[in-house]
Amino acid sequence: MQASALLTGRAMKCAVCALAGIVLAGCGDQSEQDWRSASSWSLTAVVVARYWERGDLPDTYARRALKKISDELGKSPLPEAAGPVDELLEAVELRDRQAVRRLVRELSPR
Amino acid sequence: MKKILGIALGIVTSIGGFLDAGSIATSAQAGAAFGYALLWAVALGTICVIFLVEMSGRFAIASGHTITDAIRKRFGFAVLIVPFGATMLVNLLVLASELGGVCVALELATGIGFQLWAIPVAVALWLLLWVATFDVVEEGTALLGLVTLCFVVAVFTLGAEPVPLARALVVPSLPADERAHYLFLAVSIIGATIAPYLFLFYSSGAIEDKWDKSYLMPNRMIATGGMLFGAMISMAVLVVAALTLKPEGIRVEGYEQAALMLVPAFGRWGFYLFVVSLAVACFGAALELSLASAYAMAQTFGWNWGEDLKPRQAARFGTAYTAFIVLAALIVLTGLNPMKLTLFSMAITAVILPLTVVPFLVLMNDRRYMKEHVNSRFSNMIVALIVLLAAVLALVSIPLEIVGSK
Amino acid sequence: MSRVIALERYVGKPVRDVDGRDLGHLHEVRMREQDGELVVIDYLVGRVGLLERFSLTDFGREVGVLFGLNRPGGYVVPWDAMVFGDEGPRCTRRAAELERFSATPRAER
Amino acid sequence: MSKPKDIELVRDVLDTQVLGRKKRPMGKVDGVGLELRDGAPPRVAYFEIDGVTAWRRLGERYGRWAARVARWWRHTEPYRFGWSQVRDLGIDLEIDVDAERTCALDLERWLRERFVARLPGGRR
Repeated sequence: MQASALLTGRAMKCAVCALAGIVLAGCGDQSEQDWRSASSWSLTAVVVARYWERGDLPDTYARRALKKISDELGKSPLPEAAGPVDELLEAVELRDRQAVRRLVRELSPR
Repeated sequence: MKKILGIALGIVTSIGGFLDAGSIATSAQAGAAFGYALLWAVALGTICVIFLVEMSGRFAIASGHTITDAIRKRFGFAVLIVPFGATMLVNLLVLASELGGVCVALELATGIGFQLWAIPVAVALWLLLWVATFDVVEEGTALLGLVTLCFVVAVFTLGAEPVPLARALVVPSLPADERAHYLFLAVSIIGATIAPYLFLFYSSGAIEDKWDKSYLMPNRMIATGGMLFGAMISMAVLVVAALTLKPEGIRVEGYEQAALMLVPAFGRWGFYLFVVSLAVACFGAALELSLASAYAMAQTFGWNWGEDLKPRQAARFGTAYTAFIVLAALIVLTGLNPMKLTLFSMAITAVILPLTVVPFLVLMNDRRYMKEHVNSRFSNMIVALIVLLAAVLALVSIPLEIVGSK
Repeated sequence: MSRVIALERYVGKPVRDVDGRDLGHLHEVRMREQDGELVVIDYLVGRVGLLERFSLTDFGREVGVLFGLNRPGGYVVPWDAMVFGDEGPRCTRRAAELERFSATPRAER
Repeated sequence: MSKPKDIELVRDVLDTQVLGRKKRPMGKVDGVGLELRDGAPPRVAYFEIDGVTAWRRLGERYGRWAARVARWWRHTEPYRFGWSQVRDLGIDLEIDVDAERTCALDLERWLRERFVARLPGGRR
């Protein structure tokens, strides 16, 4: 369980970095907006989780926000990015602060 | 003494009209995407709206007419119907945005989807207009609106550096990247700042309160002070978003993301402060907007109007805002993304601005209405330039934004 | 013999003279009270429609210049020289016989 | 109270707010009936308050639509008044008439009975 979480966490970290890289490099014109938006939603998930873990956000909001982000990412050019968000969502639903803290640490881009 | 109280009240009430879904959404997006860079747009819009609000008060004082009334008399029904129709359409979209803002705030607080709130919020809004008197409505929302000052407090808590802030306020800049989106946001900000309902509403209020010549000076102070006060808050929203959301790489596409912006400043309180600010500002704006639209209808067709009249005494007036609220609630029920709806409504506002502002400017220079109180050439130029600039930019950037977001 | 017309439908409509020359648009009807009745004196027909309605004050003229409308002026058509038919108002005299006016900003009334 | 002797009809009267007794708003001057006479200058036969007349100024088609809509509240004829009823002409035009008794308020009365009175607080 822990190992798999770690694994997908790493996958997401890579995804986020890749996204940011692609956005910075400024790839295809039409999809640029979509990439930007996807990267922004992924980063939002990390921030929501971080604030929630500190106790700064109510549970209902954190759950709904993560759910929405997961949906948004599912529609994005990188649907894989939704996976780690679902994981965060699961941890928030279980109110497992430690798991959230760990995931956030792994996901935070440098 | 009474007048000083009136001025203070005028300044406070103008926040109700100034900070609304439009300002919050556009400022939050601009700050998150471009940092301080778009502060000049808020400044430009504010200068223009100060002039316009002062003019509409002066017009009411000098001529005894409301603006809609005078446009019809001066230019005729066939000419009035164009700006009237356009303003009504935009007012409806903006009212839907404001209702949407209240509903989203409730969703953020309770976790119940915003569409489910559309009907309860619309009923609450309608009931207030239906049974309460104008003073209660105006002063109540104004006092509650003071909660939005938390954004200003946050700017200080977060320690914004004043020099780059001041520079962005005065010097417009064009980013290397995403120019189309930047222009679209600039236009939306100007549209959110110069809302036509704001000065139409203001002139109706001046007529209802029977302002005479002795109000020329207080009018100037209320217009300047009130609009600056409101501008300060929407600038604060932009700065806070630039300080807290931009470094995280968050671009605001939904209110869920904007809701995070006060957390770094106030912790757990930050979230609730945002939610309450959003709800109060949008609800206040929705009240004013429903009234302003009903005023415009009554003044176009010559009906009885006035918030202090009981619905029985002004049945057409009451029916007008009722219908308006129902239509706006239906738009919210369709489930359109409230933030997208808000942004587009604001950009369209910028497009139609010249339709109301140009005839109004002509009136402001007509000695038969204004006597010795006609506009100076300087204020004509300022307002005409800003409004035309905004409209042209809007016409260019709206199609680009639509293409870009597809 | 008399008939009643809906005047508002003729306001802003183009007016031609007896030779079919375009005089401009009907934009004002000047009246005077006589024995408790309101009676027409003459009609103002302008080259630029809406001229009277967009009172040409300083700013109005500035806008006019910008849009190339700055040719204020028109004709004064006496009450007995205007016919209101189905196809619009028509002047029964030649343009050259009509008095001209220029729409300079009038003094306050 | 003042009634000017010289009037520019379009500028001073058309589209002006009409008030009845006690300054009760009745509508706008939407139309003017002009009586053309043989051998005498035309005179004002009546001023008219009627939404249908106003819409007709945009075109015949709009007038027909407006007339169809107005039939819902059984409004069939315009309210007309003469120059002799005018008591004051300035920013507004005041006439010596009890507004409530005229057909200018057909829609107002219809909405009051059919709509406002049936809602909570509408009877006060």
